[in-house]
Amino acid sequence: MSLTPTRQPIIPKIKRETIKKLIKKGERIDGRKLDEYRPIEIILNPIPKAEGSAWVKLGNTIVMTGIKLEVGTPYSDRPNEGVLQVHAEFVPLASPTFEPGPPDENAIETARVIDRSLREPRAIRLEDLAIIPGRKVWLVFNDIYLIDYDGNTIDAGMLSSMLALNLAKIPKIVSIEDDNVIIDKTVKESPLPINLNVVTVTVGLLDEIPLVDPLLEEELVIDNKITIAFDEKGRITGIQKAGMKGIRTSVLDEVIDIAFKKANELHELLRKVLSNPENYMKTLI
Amino acid sequence: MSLTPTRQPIIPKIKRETIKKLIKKGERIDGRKLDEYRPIEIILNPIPKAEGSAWVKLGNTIVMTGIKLEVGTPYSDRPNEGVLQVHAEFVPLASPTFEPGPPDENAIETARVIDRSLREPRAIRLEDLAIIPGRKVWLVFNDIYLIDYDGNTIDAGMLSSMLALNLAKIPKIVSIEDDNVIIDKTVKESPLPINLNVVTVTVGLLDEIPLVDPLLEEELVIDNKITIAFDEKGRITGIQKAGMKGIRTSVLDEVIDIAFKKANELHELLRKVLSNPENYMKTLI
Amino acid sequence: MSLTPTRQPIIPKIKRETIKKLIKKGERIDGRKLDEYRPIEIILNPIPKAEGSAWVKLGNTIVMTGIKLEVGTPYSDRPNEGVLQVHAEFVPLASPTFEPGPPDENAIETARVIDRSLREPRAIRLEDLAIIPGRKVWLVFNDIYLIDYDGNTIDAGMLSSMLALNLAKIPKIVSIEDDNVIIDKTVKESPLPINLNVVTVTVGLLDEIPLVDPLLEEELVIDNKITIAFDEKGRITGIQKAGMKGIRTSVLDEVIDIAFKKANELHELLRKVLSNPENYMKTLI
Amino acid sequence: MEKPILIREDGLRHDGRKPDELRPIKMDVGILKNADGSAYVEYGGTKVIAAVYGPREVYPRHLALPDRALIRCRYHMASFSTSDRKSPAPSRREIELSKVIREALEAVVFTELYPRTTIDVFIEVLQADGGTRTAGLTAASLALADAGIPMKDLIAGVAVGKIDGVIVLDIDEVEDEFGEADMPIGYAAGIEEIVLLQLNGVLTREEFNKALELAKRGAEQIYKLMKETLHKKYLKVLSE
Amino acid sequence: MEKPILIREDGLRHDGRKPDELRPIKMDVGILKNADGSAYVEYGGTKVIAAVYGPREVYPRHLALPDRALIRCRYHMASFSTSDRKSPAPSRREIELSKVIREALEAVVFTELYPRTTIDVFIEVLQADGGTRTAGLTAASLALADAGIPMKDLIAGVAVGKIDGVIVLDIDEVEDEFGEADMPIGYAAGIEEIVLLQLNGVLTREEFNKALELAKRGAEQIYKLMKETLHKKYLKVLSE
Amino acid sequence: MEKPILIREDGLRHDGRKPDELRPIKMDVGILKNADGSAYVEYGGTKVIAAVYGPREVYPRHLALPDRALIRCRYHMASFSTSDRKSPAPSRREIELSKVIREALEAVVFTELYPRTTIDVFIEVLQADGGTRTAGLTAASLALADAGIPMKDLIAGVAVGKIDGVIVLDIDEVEDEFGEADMPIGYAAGIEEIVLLQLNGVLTREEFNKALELAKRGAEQIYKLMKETLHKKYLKVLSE
Repeated sequence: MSLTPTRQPIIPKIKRETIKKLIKKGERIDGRKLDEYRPIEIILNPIPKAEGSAWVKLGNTIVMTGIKLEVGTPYSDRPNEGVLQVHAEFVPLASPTFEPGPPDENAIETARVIDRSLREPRAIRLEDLAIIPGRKVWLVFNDIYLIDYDGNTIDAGMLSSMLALNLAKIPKIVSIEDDNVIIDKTVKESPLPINLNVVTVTVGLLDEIPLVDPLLEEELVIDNKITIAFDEKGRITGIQKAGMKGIRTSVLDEVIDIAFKKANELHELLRKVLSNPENYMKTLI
Repeated sequence: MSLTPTRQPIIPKIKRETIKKLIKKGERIDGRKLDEYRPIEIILNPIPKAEGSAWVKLGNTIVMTGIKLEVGTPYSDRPNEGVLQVHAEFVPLASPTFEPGPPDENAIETARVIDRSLREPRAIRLEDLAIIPGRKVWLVFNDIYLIDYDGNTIDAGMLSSMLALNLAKIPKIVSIEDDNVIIDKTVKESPLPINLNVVTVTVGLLDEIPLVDPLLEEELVIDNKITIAFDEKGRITGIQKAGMKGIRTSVLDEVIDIAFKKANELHELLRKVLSNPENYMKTLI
Repeated sequence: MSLTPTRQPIIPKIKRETIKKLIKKGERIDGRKLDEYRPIEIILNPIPKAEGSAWVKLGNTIVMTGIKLEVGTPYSDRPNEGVLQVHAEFVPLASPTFEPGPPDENAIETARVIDRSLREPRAIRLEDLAIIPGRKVWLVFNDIYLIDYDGNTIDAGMLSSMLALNLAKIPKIVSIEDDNVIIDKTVKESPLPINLNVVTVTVGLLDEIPLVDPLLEEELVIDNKITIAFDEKGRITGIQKAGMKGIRTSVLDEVIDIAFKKANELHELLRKVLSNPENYMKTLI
Repeated sequence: MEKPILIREDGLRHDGRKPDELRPIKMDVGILKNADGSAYVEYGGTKVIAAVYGPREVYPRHLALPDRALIRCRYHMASFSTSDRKSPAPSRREIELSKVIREALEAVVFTELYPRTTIDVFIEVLQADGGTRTAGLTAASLALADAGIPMKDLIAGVAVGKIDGVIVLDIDEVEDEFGEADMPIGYAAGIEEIVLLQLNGVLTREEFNKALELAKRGAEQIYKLMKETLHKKYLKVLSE
Repeated sequence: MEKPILIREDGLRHDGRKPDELRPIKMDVGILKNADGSAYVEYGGTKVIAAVYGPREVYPRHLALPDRALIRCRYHMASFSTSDRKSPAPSRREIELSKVIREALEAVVFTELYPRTTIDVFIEVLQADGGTRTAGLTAASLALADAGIPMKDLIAGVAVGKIDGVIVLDIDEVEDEFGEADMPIGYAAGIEEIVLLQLNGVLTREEFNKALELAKRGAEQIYKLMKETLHKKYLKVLSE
Repeated sequence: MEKPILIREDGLRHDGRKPDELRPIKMDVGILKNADGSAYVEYGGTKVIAAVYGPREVYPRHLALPDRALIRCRYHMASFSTSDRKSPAPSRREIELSKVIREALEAVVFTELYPRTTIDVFIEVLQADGGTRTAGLTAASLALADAGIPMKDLIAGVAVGKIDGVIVLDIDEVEDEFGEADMPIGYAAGIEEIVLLQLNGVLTREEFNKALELAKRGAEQIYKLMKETLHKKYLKVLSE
C-alpha cells in the first residue's frame, strides 16, 4: 500500500520559500543554473570482489553499484537468455529518515525505472549469457547502494549501474557436468556484453519551471519529477513521472528538450570515463 | 496468536437490541425467516483467464472464486495425486475493517473449512490429476476472493468454489520431456474431474435460537456459528463451530436438522445451475 | 538491528542491591557458592518421535533439545558432509517477557554460540553423514526449546544438545534411486557419529567478581557474561563475551581458570549419564 | 506407508485398545516456575505443555478491551514434535487451531472480571501423536485453573474418529491418518456445553450422533482426572 | 509462445481494431455495498474493481497529516487474474504501481478539505489483459467520485504502445508482450493535465509526441464515458 | 577451493606478512554529509563504512529509556561485498554481530548524558575479506567520535587467528576459512578493557593467552592510527 509521505526530512518554511524564490529567478541554493548537473566524481572498481563496481558522487548524493554474476535458471519464457535483476537498497546510513528493512516504494521505484531503462533497449546482450540453453544461464545482479542521500537517486544510480556493468567481467567456467556448472570467481574472463549505454535525466518542476538534477531540499518543494532515459542513439528508453501534481503537455515538451540535451552530456561523460577507465580506478579514500 | 477480536465493525447498541428482539420473535432485520437464505445470484466463468471461475452474491456478500491449474510436484505421501490448495483473501475493498496483508485467522479458517469439506469426501478426483506419477501432477489452486462482506463467507465461498471447480477445464499438455511438462493455457481440454458436490450451511445461534445464513450485523450479536458441510449423498463432510459460547447437545441436534434441510436446497440450486451453465454465463455488469 | 534492551523482567531496586551485596560477600540469593552450578536434572529421550532428545533442568531453567534427521542437499563448499543446523526457540511460555515471533537476537546468539562450539572441534563426524556424495546428505537439526527461563540458557542448551546428539539414531534408508532417497523413520539404526563431547561454562562478572551459572535475577545486575566452550580434551572450542561493560585481561584469566574447572565437572556429568543412559530415560512427569 | 489394520479381528484397535477406550492419560499442573499457571498433559504419545500469563497489562495498549479481559492464545508445535521436522514458523493449521482453542476458552473464562487486561495462553506440543489440539485444550484449561483464573467450568478435550467403519474414542495419529473421520471436541462437562467442535472426515448423521455421545463420555473421564489433578495440587499447596 | 502478427496486412490489429481504436469499454459505479464509493471497469479483457473508504480516521494516529487528508492506495492483482497464478503477496511491480496511481490521484483530490483523515483507495485486478494500471486508475477515479470526494477533475487512464512499428491506442496483453513500447498515461482531460506517465519501451522523440497525442485522444473518449456513467448514476439516485 | 599454504617455508603468510603484522590499514572520518558522524575503514581488502545519527528522538517513543540513551546498532553486508552474492535480508550472523558490536559500544559511550534519546550506529560492509566485524567496530567507534559523542575511550577491533598452527594477527578471509581459529576482539586500549571477545575455533589455553596478547598489541597499533585520524580531522576543522 502506498501512503502520502509523512516522515520526510523537515525543511524550515523560510528555506522552502528561499528555494522557491530562487528557482523563480532562475537560480538555485547551491549556485547552479537550472539546467546544470552537480559535479560528478567517479571511482571505478573499488570493490574487486564484485564482478564490476562503480562509486558515483553526484554532489552530495553517493551511490555505489556492484555487479554480481551467479549461475542460475532462466525465466521460463526466455529460456536462452541471461537474467538481469536490478535492486536498490536505501540503507539507513544514507539519511536520517531511512529505517532498516526491506526496500520501500522509493527504493523499489528507483530500481524498477533503472531496470526498465536498461532492459528495453537491450543494453545488455542477455542472449549471450546462456550457459546451457534452457537450463543454466548467468544471473546478472545489479545492486545499487545509496550511501549518502541528497536527491536524484535515479540518475546517480543509473550512472553507477552503467559504469559497473561496463566494467563487469564474467567469471571463468571451470566445468559443466549435467546441470552442474562449476565456476571460479577468482578468474574473470570476458567482459559482460554491453550493446549500448543508457543514461537517465531527472528534471524537477516548480510552477512549470524545469530544474535539472534536483537536490533533496529542492525535491521537497517541487511539484513533480520527470525521469527520462536516453540511449546513446538519442532514443527515449524509459519515462517515469513522480510527484503529486499534473503536467501540461507543453511543459512536458520543454522538459524532454532539456533532458535530451543533458543526456548527451552524460553520454559524453560515460564515453570519456570508459575510454580511459584506469584513470578512475582510485581507492575510496 | 489468536486474540479476542477488538477491531470489529461497530454496531450501535440500539440496533443490537433490535436484532436480538426480532430473532427472539422469529424475525430478522432484512425480513427473512430464521431458516431462510438470502437471495443468491450466480455468474459463471466471468474470468476466462482462470481455468474456472464463479461469482456468487449471497445477499450483499460477494465472493469470487477462480481456479488456476499449474504443473507441480505432488506431496511426498501422495505421489500419484494432484494437489488441492484452497486460499481465501479478505481483500480490503470488501470491508472497512479489513487491512491489507497476509490472510488473518478468519480468512484462514474460511479457506481451511472449505478445503477439508471438499477434501474429505474426495469431491475432486485428485487421483486422476497425476501427469508423471510421483513427479509431476496438476496443482489445483482454489482462490476465494471476498469482494463485499456482509457475513457468512464460508457458505458463499463454498458455493462459488464448487461452481468454479465444476466449470474448470484442464489446459492442454503440449509435450513431456524428462520432468519438463509444457502446457498451453489457451487450449482447455477435459473438465476437472469432480466426484460429487459439497455445500456448507452456516447456522447462527442466539440464546439457543438457530438462524440460517447470518448477516454481518447478526454475526456481531449472536453467540455462535456452526458450519456443517454436506455432500450430495446427505453425508456430513465437515463441521466447524465458531464463536465464544458453548452449545448444548440438544441445540446442536436442532442445528444439524436445519442445516441438512438447507443443504438439500443448496444442492438443488447447484444441480439447476450446472445443468444449464450457459444461462449463468453473464458479464459482471 | 540490535537495541539496548528495554523490555526486561523488572527487578526491584532493593533486590538488586541485595544480590550485589551478597555477591560481594561471596554469597548468592539461592545459597550457592560463587563457583557452584545449580542442581541439574536430566531426562533422556522423552520425545521418541525425535531422532534424539534431552530435557535438562538447570535450577529453574528448563531446556528441551530434539534432534531431527532429514535427507537434504549438502552445502556447495562441503559436498561430502552432512549439515548441522542449530536453532533455539525462546517460546513465550518460558517467560513473561517473551513474545511469539521469529527468534530474537538472544535466541540467535544462544544457537550460534552452541553451533560454533560444536562445529569447530568437529564434535559430530559430519563427513560420515553423506548419503550420495555431493548430492544427498543427512541434515542434522538440533532444535533447542527454552521452556522455563531462569538464566544461563547457553549452558543448559549445550548440555541438552550434547546429550540429545549422543542419543540420536539415524533412520533406516529403505532405497536410493537416482537422487530419491526413501527413509523409514520408524526404524532407527546406527547412532549419530560423535567425535567428542563439548560443554560450555558461563561465568558472570560483577565488579570483577566471577560467578558461575548466573540466575536470571543475577543476569539483570551483573556487568558481563563470558561463555567458554571446552571439549573433553580440555581445549577451548568457543568463547562469547556478552554484556555492556569491558573486562580487564587479568579478570578474564581468572574467568577462564574457573570455567576450565567447571567444564571438567560437566564433562564428568556427561560421562556418567551417557555410560548409563537407561537410568535417565524417565517420563517427563 | 501402507494403511495398517486399524480394527483387528478381535475388535480391538491397532494398539490393543477397545473402541471406547482412552489412551493412558497423564496430567500435572504447576510445572513451570515463571508462568502464572501451567500444565503438562499426555494422551498416549501426545505430549503437551500449556502456560498462562495474566491477567496482566495489555501491550500495545490500544488492544485492551474496556469491559473484559482480552484472551490471547497460541497453539504451537515444537519442530521436533512430528515425524518430519516442522518449521518453527506458525502454519495455517496452527493459526486456525489457536483460534478454535481460544474461542473454547472464551466460553468458560469470566473475562468480565478483568477489564483492560490480557490473559495469555501458550500451548506447546512437544510430541504429536494425534489429538494435539484436544490435549492442548485440556492443558490450557488446567493451566488457567492453576493460575487461579475464575471459570464457569473446566474443559476436557478429546477426539473421536471413525476407523475401518467403527466409531472410536481418542484416536491417535495412525488412526487419524488412515481413518475416515476425526472429530475433536471440547466439552465443559459440568455445565454440559460443547465449546469446541470440528469434523474432519465423512460421517452419516447417525454416526455423528454416536461419535458425539462417545466423545462426551470420554471427555467426562478426562474431566474427572482434571478435577483430581487440581484437587491433589491444592491439597499439596495447603499442606505446605 | 511465438510472436504473433500484431499489424495485419489490412493495417488492423490482431483483434481487428484500428490503430487508434479503444477496446470495448464498460464501467459502472456504486457496485459495492460496504465501500463509500466503488467502480467496476472493463477495457476488453481487463477487468478491475476499485473501492474507496473515507475520509475516515487514520490508524495508527501518528500517520495523520495536520493540513490534509492522507491518501492510501493499493493496486493488487487477484491470484487468478493472470495466465500463470500470481502469488497473493504484493510484488515489487504492485508496490510501484500503487505509488504512481496514488500520486496521480493526489493531483486531483482536494485533500486539504479533510485534514487528519485518510482516504483509502483499493484496486483489485480481477483479470489482467493489458492496461491494468490505467483501467485501475479510471476505476479509482470513478470510485472517488462515487464516494462524493471533491476533485478538481476526473482522471482517465489509457495505455498507448508501439507494435510492429505502429503507434496504437489501448494496447492489450499480447501487444504489450510482443510490442516495442508500452506507455500508460493518466489524463485529467478537463484541466488538460497529465497526472500519470510512464514509458516501458523504446521510442524516438517523434514517436513519443505522436503516442502522447493518441493517448490524450483516447483518454478523452474514456473521460466522456466516465462522465456519462456518473451522470446516469446521479439521475438514478435522484429518481429514486 | 583447496586449502592453500598459509604459512610459507620462510615463515611468512600467504600474502607475505609476518605473523604479527597487520594488513595495510586506511581510515578516514566525516566522509558522509547526512550522518552526524561517519567513518571509512579498510583492513586490506575489507572495506567498511559506519554512520552515526544521534543523539536524537526515539521512535516509537515507548522504546525510550528514562535514564540513558538507547543505542541501536546494525551491522550489515552489502550484497556485492562477498564472493557469492549475499541476500540483502539480515542473516542470523548479521543479527548476532549487531548485538556484540552494540554491547562493545555500550561499554564506552556515556549514554547517561542523553536520557530519552537514541544513538544509531549503522555499519555497512562494502567488501568482506576477513575481519569485517572488527573493522566495523573500529569504524563505528570513529564515527561516534566524529559525531562528538562523549566516550570513555576509543575501541580498536582486530581479529587474531591460528593458521597452520601459528598464531597470527589480523587474519584475512583465506586464513579464516582454512585456519584453525578466528578470535575477534574489541579493545579500548586507553582504559585497557576488552569490550568484544569471541572465539570461533579451537585453541589450547596457552594459545589463547598468546593470541590475546597479540590481539591487544595489534589493537594498540590501530588505536594509535585512530587517534591520529581524529587529530588530523580536528586540526583540519580548526584550520577551516
